[in-house]
Amino acid sequence: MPMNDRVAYYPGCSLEGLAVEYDVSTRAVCRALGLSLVELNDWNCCGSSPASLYDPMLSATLAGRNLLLAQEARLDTVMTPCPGCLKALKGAIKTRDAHPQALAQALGRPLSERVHAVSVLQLLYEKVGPGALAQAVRRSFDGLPVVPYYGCLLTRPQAVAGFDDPENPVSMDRLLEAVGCAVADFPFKTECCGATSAMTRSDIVVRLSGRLLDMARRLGARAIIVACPLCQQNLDLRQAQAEKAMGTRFGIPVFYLTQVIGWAVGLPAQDLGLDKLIVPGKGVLPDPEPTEPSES
Amino acid sequence: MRDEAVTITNQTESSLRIVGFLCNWCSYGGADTAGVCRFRQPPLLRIIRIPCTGRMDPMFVVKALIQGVDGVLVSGCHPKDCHYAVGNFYARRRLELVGRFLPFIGIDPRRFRYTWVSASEGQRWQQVVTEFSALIAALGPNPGFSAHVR
Amino acid sequence: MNTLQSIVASVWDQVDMVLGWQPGYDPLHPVPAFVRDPKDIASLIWNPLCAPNLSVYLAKSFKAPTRGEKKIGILAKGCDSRSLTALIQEGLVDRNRLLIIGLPCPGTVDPDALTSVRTQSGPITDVSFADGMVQLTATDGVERVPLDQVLARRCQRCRHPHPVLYDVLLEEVVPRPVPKDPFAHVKALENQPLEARKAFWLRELERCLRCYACRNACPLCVCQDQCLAESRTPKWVTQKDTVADKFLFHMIHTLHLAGRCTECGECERVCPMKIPIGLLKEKTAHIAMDLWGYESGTDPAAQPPLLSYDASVNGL
Amino acid sequence: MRIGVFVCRCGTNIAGTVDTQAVAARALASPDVVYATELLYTCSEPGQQEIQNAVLSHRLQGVVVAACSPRMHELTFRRAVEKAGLNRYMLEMANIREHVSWIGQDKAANTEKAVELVRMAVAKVRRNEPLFGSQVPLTKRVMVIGGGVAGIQAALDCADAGLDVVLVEREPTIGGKMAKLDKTFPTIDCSSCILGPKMVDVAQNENITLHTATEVESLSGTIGNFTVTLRKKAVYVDWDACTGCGLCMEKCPSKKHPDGFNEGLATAPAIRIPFPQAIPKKAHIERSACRYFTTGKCRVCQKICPVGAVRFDMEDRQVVENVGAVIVATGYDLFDPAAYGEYGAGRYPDVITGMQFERILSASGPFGGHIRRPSDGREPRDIVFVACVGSRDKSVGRPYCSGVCCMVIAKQAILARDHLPEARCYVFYMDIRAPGKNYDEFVRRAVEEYGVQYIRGRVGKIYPKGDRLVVQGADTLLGAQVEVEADLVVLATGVEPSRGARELAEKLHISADTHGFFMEGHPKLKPVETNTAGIYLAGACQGPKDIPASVAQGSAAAAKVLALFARDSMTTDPQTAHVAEKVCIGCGKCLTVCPFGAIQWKTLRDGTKKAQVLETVCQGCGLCNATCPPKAVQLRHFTDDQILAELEALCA
Repeated sequence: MPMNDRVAYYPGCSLEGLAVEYDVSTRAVCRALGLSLVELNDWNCCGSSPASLYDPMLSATLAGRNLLLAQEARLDTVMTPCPGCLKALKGAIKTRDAHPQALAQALGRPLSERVHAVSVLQLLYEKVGPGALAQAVRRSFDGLPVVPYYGCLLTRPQAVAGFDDPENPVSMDRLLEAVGCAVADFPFKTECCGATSAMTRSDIVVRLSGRLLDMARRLGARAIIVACPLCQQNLDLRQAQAEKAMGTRFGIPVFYLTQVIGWAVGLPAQDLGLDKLIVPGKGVLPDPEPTEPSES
Repeated sequence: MRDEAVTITNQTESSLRIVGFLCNWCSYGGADTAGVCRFRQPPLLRIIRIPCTGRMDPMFVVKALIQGVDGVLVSGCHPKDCHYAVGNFYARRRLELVGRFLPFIGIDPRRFRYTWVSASEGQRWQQVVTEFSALIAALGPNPGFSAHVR
Repeated sequence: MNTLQSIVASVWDQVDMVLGWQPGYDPLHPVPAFVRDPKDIASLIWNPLCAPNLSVYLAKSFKAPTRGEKKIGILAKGCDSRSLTALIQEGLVDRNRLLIIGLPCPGTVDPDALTSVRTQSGPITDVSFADGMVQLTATDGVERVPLDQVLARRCQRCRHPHPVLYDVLLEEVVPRPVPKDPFAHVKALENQPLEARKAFWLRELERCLRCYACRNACPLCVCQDQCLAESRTPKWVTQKDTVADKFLFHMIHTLHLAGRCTECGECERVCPMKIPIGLLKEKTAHIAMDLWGYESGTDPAAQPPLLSYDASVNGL
Repeated sequence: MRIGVFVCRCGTNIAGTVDTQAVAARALASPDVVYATELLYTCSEPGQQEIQNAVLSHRLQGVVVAACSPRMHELTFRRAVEKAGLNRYMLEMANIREHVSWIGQDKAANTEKAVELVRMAVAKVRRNEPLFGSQVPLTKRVMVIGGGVAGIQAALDCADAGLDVVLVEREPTIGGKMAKLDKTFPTIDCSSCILGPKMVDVAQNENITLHTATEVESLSGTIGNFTVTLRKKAVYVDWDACTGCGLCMEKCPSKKHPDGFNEGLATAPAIRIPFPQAIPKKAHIERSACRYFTTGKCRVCQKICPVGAVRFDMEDRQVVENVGAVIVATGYDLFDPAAYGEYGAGRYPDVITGMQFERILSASGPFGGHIRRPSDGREPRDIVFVACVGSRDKSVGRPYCSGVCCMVIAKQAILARDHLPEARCYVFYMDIRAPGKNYDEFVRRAVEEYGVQYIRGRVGKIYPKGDRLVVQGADTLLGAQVEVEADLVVLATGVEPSRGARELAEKLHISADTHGFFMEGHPKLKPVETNTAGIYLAGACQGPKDIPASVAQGSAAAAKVLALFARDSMTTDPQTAHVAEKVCIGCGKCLTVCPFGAIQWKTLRDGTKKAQVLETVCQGCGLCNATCPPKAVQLRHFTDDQILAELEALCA
C-alpha cells in the first residue's frame, strides 16, 4: 500500500461526540507509533447511510469532498477510524473509478486516482504491523483473554473494503496478540450488533448485542475489543439492558482497539479516554506503570 | 441495449458499412452464439471469416479504410485461447501498430477496432457490435482516399 | 582523406571488394564505388555529400556467397550501420561475410538545400568541409555556408550518427550531436488536425509517380522483382493512376518496414518528387519504440517486434 | 465460371425477417451468377437434391448457399455439391441466419445485408479453386490422459477393440476420484467394488501401456500423427522390481504425513502405496516427507526392501509416444471451502468436506467405516450438510451448478442414517437438482424413508458452541432464521477443473472456458470432440458430471477414436499454406512465425533457399500468409485475392 509518512485524518461526526475516546486514543496512538496525522481542514459529514439511501451520487459527493480536501493537501492516504465513514469514503472511490466524469462534475474537479482511504486498523496493521508493535509494548497484556469484534462493516462488502477476509478477518487478532492478549477465535467477529436499529427497535439491538456478549463470555473473554463507534455503544452502553433482558450479568468492558494499543505502548489513561467507558475497564488493564522494554 | 440497437437501425444511412474480420474458432462462433440467442444487433456489420486473427495482414485494415469502408472490426480468440496457440499474439502486435498508425495518415482511429470474443460470449459480441456500430453511425461515412480534398 | 585510404588498404587482404563512394558527375553528387582492384582505393572519398546507403547493395546484389573465403568491405555511416544490423538480425546478410568500416557522421548535406542557399550561379567545381562549414568553389567565386543550414532532413533527426556496428572505425570526424527530439517532424504533423493530416498526404502523394525509387533505395526492401506493388496474384494494388492506389503502395512499403525500418531516410532522399515519405516510416519506428521499447538495427541479436510476441494475457 | 445461388428460407427462421426471394433475384446481378433460387429448407434431403439437380442442369461450377452459419452446415453442403460432381471447395456459404435474420427485425435492412453477404460469397467463390487433400497414414494408437473412471472406460473400450492404448495418469495410481468414494447414488453400489475390476482390467490388458506418476509435457503434430512428450516423475522405487508387499510402509520411521487418499484425515508413511487396491500396486516416496531426502540420513526402506527396489537416485525422465488420437479425461478437483471464512473449514476440525465424509464412510477409510468426528472420535448425533459450497455463487467465481452435490448429499445422509440410526441429518439447500434416472426418487427416499430434514436456505455462519457447532442459516420457506446445533458439518464443495487444466489446454492446443473446463466442439452436436481434430474429451474435464455420464463420455470418445481409425489413412485438410516458389524471396520470416514448424527450407540447385510448407503439419492458421512480404505464401481457400474479393464486393 503506497503511503506517505503523513496521513490525512478524517474523524467523522461520531468521533466528535459519542466516540470522543476513539478520537483521542487514535490520535495518541498514531503519534506514539510515529504516524503523523493531519486532520482535514473543513471536513464535512460523510453522508452516512441516509445519503446513500437517498441518492448514491449525493453520498459519493459528500464523501468525495473530504477526499478532495486530502488531495489538495497533497495527501494520498485518508484514514478514518469509523467504519461507516470508511464505507462512505471507499464508496466515493468506487464511484470515482466507475464514473470519473460524473463525480468530477459533482465535485467541481477530478479526484486523483492516487487518493485512497483506510481504517485505523488497516493503517496500524500495514504501516506499523504486529512485529513493530510488539517491539513498542511497554505494558504487556500478559495473556489477558479477549475477543476482537470487527463488526459488520469494516471488512464488507469485500469489493469495497478490499482489506482482510470479509467473513473471518484476522488483522485485529494479530495486533492484539502483539500486545500480549490471548485472543480467542471469536466466531461472531463480523456478526451484526444491531446498529441500524438502535433507535427504532432497541429490542433487536439488545438481542443481537446480547448474543455477542454471551459468546464472548462463553469464550472466557474479559474484554471485547472493537473498531466501530456503534459497536462500542451497543455493547457497552446497552450492556445493562442486555443483562436485564437475558437475566444475567456480563460485566465485560468494551475497548476501542486504539485504547488497548495505547495502553500497551504506555500512554496515560487520560490520553485514551478510558474514563468514558460505561462498563469500567480499569480492572482488566495491566499495571499502570509502564516498563522499559527489555533488551531481549 | 435493445433500444440502442433499434435507434441505430432507424437512423442508419443504408450506406454505412462495417467489415468484420472474425476468426473461425472463437469470434465467428461468438457471433453465431449471439444469433442463436437472438441478441439484437444493428445491421451495419458484414463479416468475413478468416481462420485466425494471425491471418490478418494489417494491410486488410488499411485497404478497407482507404476504399471507404466506414469501420473495420477484427475479433479473435482471447489471448491464450488461440486455436493455433499464438496467432492472436502476433495479431495483437500488428493490429495495435496499425491502429496507432492510422491517425498519422488522417484516418480516424476510431474507425478501427480489434477485440477478443470467445465462441460462448454471445452477449459480449452483441455489446461489441452495438457499441462499435453506434460509434460508426456517429462518425458518419468514411470518404476514403478516392477523393482529393484540398 | 588519407586515413580512409589507409584503413581500406590495411584491411585489403581480408576482402575481395570494398563498397564506398567516389566522385560523381559533379562535386555535389558522389556515387557508389565497388572497389575490386587495390589501385582504385585512391578514388574512394568520404564527406557529407556521400549520401547513398551502401547496405542496399548487400541483400539485393551480393546475396550469394562471394568467391573464396574473403569478405565484403563496406563503408557505413551511423544510419547505414543500423541498416546493416537489421539485415544481419533478419538473417538477410551474414555478419561473418562483412568487414564494416564505421564512419562517425557529421550529417549529410541535402544538395538541393545547398544549391538553394547559394548566392552565386556558376557551376560548382569543388566542395570542401571544415569547422562545421561547407565551402563551395564555383567558377564565379568561393562561398561558405554553415553545414547545419543545409543538412538533409534525415540527419536533423538522427539518433545514431555514430555507427552501432563496425569492425574498424575511422575516428577523424566528430559525429553530429543527437537532437533533443528525434521525432519532432513526426510530432509536428501529428499536431495538426486529422483532416489536415489527410489533406497533407493526399496533396503529397498525388505527386507520386510510382517510379519505385524509394523502394529500390531501401536497404530493407528485399523483395526486388517480387514486390507486392507490382504483383498480379495477389492483386493488392492496381496500376491505375489514383491517389488511393499510390497510397496503398506506400502503405505496403510502410507496413512491410514496420518494426524494421532503420530510418536511414534513403526513400525520401531519392524521391524525384521530393515527397516526405520518410515520415511514414519514422512514425512506425516511433510506435515500435513506444510500444516495445524497440529500436531496429541496434542489436544484431534482437528479434523484430512483429516477428515475435508477448505471451501474457494483457501484454502486447 | 457458372455460379448458382441458393437462398434458404429456413422455414421462417430466415424468411421471417429477410426477403429471400429478393435476395435470390438480386444475386443474379452479380457476375457469373447464372442461376439463383430460394429454397424452403436447403439442408433437407429435397433441398440438397435441388442443389444437385441445378448443378447438373445449369452446368454450375460454383455454388453459394445463403443459409445458416457455415459452422453448422458447411460440411453438409460440401458433401452435397461433391455428390453432384463438383469439388467440395467450390462451395461458399453466406451466413444470413445467425448473422442476419436472427439479430435484426428490420426486414429491409436485413434483406440489404443478406444481398451484400451473398455478393461477397459470390466474389469469393469466383476465386475458389478445387482443392484436394493428400493421404497420410494413421498411427493407430490412442493416448488417454487421466486415469479416472472416464479415462479407464475410454482406455478399456479402445483396447477391447484392439487398439494400442497409452494411459497417462498424474498420480501414482489410477482410479481418480471414484476410487475414494464409498458408495454411489442412487443404487448404493460399493464404489470400489464396481471400479476395482475395471482398474484390474486396465492393468491386465495387453493393449494398454500404463504411465502413472506421469504428466504431459508437450504435444505436436496433428490428427492421425501426434507426438506426445511425457514426463515420468521420479517415484524413487523401481517398479519393475517392487512387488507391492508393503514392508517398507511398515518400517518407514517417518509415518505422520497427511494421507492424500484419505483427504488428510489419516496419516501415511513417506514411502507408501496410495491405497490397497491401487493400480499399479507399487510403492513410491513422497520426497517432501522422506527423512532421507530432508535430512540426508535414514534409508531404512532401502535396507529392508526384500527385492532392493528403492532408488534414491531416480530422476524424472522423458518418454515420447506417437499416437493418432488423444482422449483427455483429466476430471475435476473440489472447491477449497476456505474461501467461505464464515464456515470455518480448516479452523473447526468438525467442519469437513463431502469428500472427507466419503472417506469417513468408507470401510477402508480413517475410521474403518465408523462415522466419527475428526476432532474427538465421538459419534455425531446431529449432522448438517451444506449444499452449494462453491457452486452457484458468483461471489467466489463459481456461478455454475456442480450438478452432483445434491445427489451426493442425499446419498451421504442416507448412509449416515444407515450407519447411525439415532443420528439426525439436516440439509441446507438452494434447490434440489435430481434429473437423472431414479435420482429424484432417491432424494424423496432420503426425506421420506430416512427422515432427513431439508431446509431451503443458505447457511450464513457456522460457529462452535462448547464441543458442538451451531449452524446458522435461513429457512426461506418459513421466512425465518434458523439455528441448528450439530456435531459434524459436511460442506458439499463444488466441482472445479482439475488443477493444471488450463496449462494442459495450452499444451494440447485445445480451448478452455472461463472456468477452465475444456471446450467441446459444439455444445449440442460435438460433446466429446474438441476444436482440435484428433483430440477428444471425456468426463468432468469438460464440465461437472456424475459417474454414469463420465462413463458414457468415455465410451463415446472411444467410439470417435475407433471411427477415426476405421480407415488406414486419412485425407488431410487441403486448406493449408502454399509457397509460390518463384515469388519466394527466401527471407525466412514465415519460418520464424509458424507456430507448428510446418515450414522448412528447400535449397534449389543454384543454392538459393526457398520456403516449403509441410502440408501434413500445416494447420492452416495463415500467419505465414500475413507475414510474407511478397505474399509468396498463400493460405489456400483464404488467399489474399479471395479475401480482397470479399472486401471489394462489400465496397462495390
